[in-house]
Amino acid sequence: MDYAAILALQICSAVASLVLISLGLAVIFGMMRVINLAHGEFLMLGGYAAITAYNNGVNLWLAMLIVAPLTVGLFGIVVERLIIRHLYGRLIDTMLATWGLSLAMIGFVTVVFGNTVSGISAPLGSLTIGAYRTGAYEVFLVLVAAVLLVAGWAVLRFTRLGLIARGTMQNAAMAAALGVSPSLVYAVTFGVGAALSGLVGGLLAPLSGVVPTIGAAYIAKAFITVISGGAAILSGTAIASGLLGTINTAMTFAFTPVLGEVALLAAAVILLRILPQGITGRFFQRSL
Amino acid sequence: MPIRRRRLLTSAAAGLGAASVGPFVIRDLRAQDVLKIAGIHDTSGGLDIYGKQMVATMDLAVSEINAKGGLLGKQVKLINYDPQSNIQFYTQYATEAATKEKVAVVHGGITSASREAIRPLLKRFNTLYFYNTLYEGGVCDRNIFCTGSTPAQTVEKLMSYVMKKWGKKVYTIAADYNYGQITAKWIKKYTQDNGGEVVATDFFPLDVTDFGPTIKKIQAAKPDLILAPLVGAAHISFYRQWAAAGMNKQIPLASTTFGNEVVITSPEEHNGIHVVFGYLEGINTPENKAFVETIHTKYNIPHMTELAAMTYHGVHLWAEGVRKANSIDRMKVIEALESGLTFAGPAGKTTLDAKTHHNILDVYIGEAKDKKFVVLEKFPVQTPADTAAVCDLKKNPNDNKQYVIDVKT
Amino acid sequence: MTAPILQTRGLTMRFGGVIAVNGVDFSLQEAELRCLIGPNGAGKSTFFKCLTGQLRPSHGDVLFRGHSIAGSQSHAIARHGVGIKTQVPSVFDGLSVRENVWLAAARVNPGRLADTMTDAALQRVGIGAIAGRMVGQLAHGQRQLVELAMVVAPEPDLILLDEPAAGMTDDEVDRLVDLIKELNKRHALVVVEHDMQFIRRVARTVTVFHQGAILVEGDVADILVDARVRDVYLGRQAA
Amino acid sequence: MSRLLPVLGNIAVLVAGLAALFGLPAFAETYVIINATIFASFAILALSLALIWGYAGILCFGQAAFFGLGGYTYAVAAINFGDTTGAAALAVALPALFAALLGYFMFWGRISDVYLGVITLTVSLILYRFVNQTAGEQWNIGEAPLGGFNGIPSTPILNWPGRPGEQLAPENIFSLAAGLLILVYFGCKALLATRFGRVVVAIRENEARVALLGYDTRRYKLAIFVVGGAVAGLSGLMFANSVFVSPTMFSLPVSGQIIIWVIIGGLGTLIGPVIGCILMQVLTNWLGTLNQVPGFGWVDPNLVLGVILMVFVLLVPKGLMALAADAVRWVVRNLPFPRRGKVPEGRKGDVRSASATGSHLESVHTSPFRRFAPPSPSGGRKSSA
Repeated sequence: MDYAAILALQICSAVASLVLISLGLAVIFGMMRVINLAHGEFLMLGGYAAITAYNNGVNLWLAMLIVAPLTVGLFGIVVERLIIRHLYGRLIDTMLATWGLSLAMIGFVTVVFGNTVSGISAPLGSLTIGAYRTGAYEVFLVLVAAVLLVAGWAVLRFTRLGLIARGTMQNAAMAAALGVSPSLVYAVTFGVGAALSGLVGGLLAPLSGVVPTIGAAYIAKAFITVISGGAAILSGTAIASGLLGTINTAMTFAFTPVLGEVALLAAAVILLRILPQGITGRFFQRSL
Repeated sequence: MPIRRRRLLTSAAAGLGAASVGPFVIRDLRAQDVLKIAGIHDTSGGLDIYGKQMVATMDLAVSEINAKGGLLGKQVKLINYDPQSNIQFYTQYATEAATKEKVAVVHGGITSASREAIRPLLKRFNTLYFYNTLYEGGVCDRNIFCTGSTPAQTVEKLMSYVMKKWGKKVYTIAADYNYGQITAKWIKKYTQDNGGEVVATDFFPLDVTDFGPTIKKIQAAKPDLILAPLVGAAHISFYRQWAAAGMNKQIPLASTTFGNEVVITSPEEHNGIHVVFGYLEGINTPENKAFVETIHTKYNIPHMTELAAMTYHGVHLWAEGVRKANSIDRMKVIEALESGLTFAGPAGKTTLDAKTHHNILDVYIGEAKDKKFVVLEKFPVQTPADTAAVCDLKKNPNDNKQYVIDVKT
Repeated sequence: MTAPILQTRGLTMRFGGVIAVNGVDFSLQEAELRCLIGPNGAGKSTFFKCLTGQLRPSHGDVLFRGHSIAGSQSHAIARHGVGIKTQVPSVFDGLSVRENVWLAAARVNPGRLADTMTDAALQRVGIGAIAGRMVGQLAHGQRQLVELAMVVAPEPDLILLDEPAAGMTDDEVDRLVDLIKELNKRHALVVVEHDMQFIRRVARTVTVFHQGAILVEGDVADILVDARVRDVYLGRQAA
Repeated sequence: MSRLLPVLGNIAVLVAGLAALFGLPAFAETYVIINATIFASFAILALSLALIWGYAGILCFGQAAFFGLGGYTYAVAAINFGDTTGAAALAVALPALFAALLGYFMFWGRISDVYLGVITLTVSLILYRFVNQTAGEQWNIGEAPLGGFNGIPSTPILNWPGRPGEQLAPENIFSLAAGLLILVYFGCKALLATRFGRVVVAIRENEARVALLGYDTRRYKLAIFVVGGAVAGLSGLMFANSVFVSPTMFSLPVSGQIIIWVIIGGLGTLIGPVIGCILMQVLTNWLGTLNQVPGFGWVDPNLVLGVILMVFVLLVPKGLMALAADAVRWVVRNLPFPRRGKVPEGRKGDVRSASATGSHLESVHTSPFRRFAPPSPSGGRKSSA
């Protein structure tokens, strides 16, 4: 019984982790049809921002929840102005340019911080479930993923900002019709996507630590999850994460971590073959 | 200046790939008066955390040698190459060092893969090679000297120490590559030798960062202790997640690889982890204290591992060989090094073993405490028994391969 | 009466809740020339796409010489001898005019014969003078002619032309009318067009589409004075 | 003149190639030859992507899969067979077969654009993950251990056909690699000049139209994809002979670096990616020795590569070849002496897109004028009406 509970928790945790690492990428892809291959480095930057702030005496929660998203969000807006802006409509070119950005960020952070930075310990201590112990912080991250999804849905559904965003998702010209310049929408979107990545990067720092190359561990999974999910930002990411995360955890428990990883990748390939536009490209087309 | 211009012309004429080196390296024009040696260490890319400290200790060793008047009346000039954690560049730089710079010796290589990339090349080009990293053992080749520790030297001592202290049920989580696979076998062997049992062994590719499922599997297995030969930046997540689950207070942990991780993790995460190495910064000798002080301050390296210390020992051992041979001729130096040369330095007394070309060294069991290692016990003069079981270069001087040591369990 | 070259039975194309083509029964005789008219959004282009395999019909059947081709791949349908000029010229912008037409000719004719066919098609459409130009740099009307030459080159049995006259100069339209008449001697044609002048010059029988279904079908003279047609199409356009 | 240009270009490439082929082994030092061998094997890899991306419009994000497969097939087969000739043939055949399976899976599923990129990327990651965890003994194939992360350091060097044990010297390996590079280059040129090649280019331009003309585009895409896979396998074989095989051959950075070469050299050309590849190799090689120059120790290779990639995508999207062509044209136009007959104004554009590399089929098809086009899910470098 305890084991079943811990297994369920582990699946939730795996799904939440996919949701978290994909969300920033999904926002940018869903709204702008831009694949940001520097996404992993945005997460990395969030981690560095949180740790640097913390090491300089900022409260840990403040560092993770405020400093990290703010830093990366602003950085995202700068990137949008300097690079992305010139490449709209050229999906492959944006991928290449942001990939160049990702290399440059790795190099730059290595030069500034070196490859060694002291991490932060995970706060909140541990939880006991029957005979098992697990990090309370892990549970906290599951909650954060859920809150982000619900909040995202509420914003898109009920606010004027959400209306503009939904309009842009359907048709870029719609934003103009609503009296907002598409260029502003894109800048804000990219900023929000980047800020989300920064937030997640900050939140993950206590668990995975930060090194300049940590982004590589995230980008492929995030990329695959977002594309498998399809164009709908929230439901696409949630469904794809749910599916892939469950497969990964089940295979990891049953066999080995490698097999779990391979099963995740293979599932994504088969999924894309069956649904070439991603899950929400076929089903739930009207969802958010 | 004329020399340099001619160089430029020849390389331009060579066409393809000519610009790859050449004019940008500032060369000492009195080429006849220096004795060139090369270091190939990754100072960028994923392994730079190790490469940088190895470059620092190598530089220190060379400058010490030069301060005492150099070798054979010449100053030693160190040429550093950065293969950027990319095997392909090892091949290119090793060839360049051997055939273009005609160096007397190459020190370098961090992973076993990088060593095996350049070992055959350097043998073909008759250039002596020192590999200063702890590794899985088994290399048998008269052209190479391996100064790092191997599992038989370290795991035996560690297992008997920690099993006496903590219990008989062992759970192993190892990096999924040669070193991890072989070390896991040694762990199993010595666990059984000490009357215990390995309840499970899990292997993790070097880029795994999520250890959640494993931590739960470990709890289900209820071992007395964990042995963790994990490697690299991604695997550090294990120690964080282990501590976050509060497990570090429940089940004790020992490792053969937890080195620089002590700087990156926090004391709450790493206090109490037991390690075993051929060198620890906490070694309490005057030589070591001075050595640590210099590296920390002059080279700005926050923490050194066995790799850095053995690189320092390796360069000095080679220098001893050159002094004894009174030549940089490769065979003469090899014969001198085979005569049981020793170097006493920060890691204690190290002696090159003629049969295996591996290092006979002192082994230290330590405990991580507040970003440092405290030495718990020292085991002097450990011989490379694993490699010795498969390799005898006295008998078979033409041997040239890495044996996979068959560990009987 | 001989068997029709093209026949559809209850052809229906549904996009989500929108029905673009609704139960169309259409029939075309060998060597017939048919004009298709109807207001924007009447489903003409969707109808063409269903015929050529660019869309898989939701219901119904398409018969080419009695042989069902509904749901076949585009290339398979083309191999039966169906050529189409699409509404927006679908050409190879990065290639020269000659290469564009050659690719069409080379599908059915090997080697030198393809070159001869290419020259013939270029002459026939009257674009021999610009054979070396890159298609991406041509005016809209010229691009239409390039695509027309591509359709003509392999000599298909059934030719579908979707708004062929759009963007053409008067001279070009004159040549197009002649070409269509000449083609009709040997091929069956279906022409979609908005330009009523043009329809009057080429059409005999006209089919009117409205809201995805056939509204009325008949002789051009009758259709153009039909009150219903005026209401849905001409009337609306006038308004 | 316009007919003469491509011929002159081909002759120039051939002369440069042959000069390297025969000149280097005779005059250069060993390290130059070894480097050049690696460059040549990578240049073959660059050609494989130049062909399928630049001409067929198939953006494969996992070209490294075929590269690695070629290398591993060769190493495993050579260790088991003793003689390397059959192993070399397998090293080309197996990646081609794998490309055929993968291509069938993708093209018959009508997968294109970014989705195709994700699938190829994922497949290469699966192979990478798999090979990376083969350190255990259960993964020995016959005599050959797959070796996991460490790869197969004892990869045998090619021997003379039929004479096992008589290994080729480094100079021979270089000659072979350079010879194959020249062969593959002109092979690709010839292939593109055939009907098959023209149809493939037409598919890049407008796949729907090609289908409406009656060509089964899936077969053509599959065929060119298989050719690309075989060429990448060949490159893996030569790389295995100049370094050795390890899982990094399958890795994302390798796939990515091929894309960088093609972008920098020029998409839609063959010579561009070869030059881009060699330039980037020389550059990264040089960066590794930089730390010896005082004051340059802080230069991080990643930083430099990243900035270069961004600059090219933003400012030189057509690549170096087009840039060079523009430069040459500028010089010609501004020559002080009068020319016979001026280029008529109306034909200028014609010259622009056609002469980047000298042939119509080689025209570069990226448009720098689409900067503010609205986002579209397909987008990319393919034109859409």
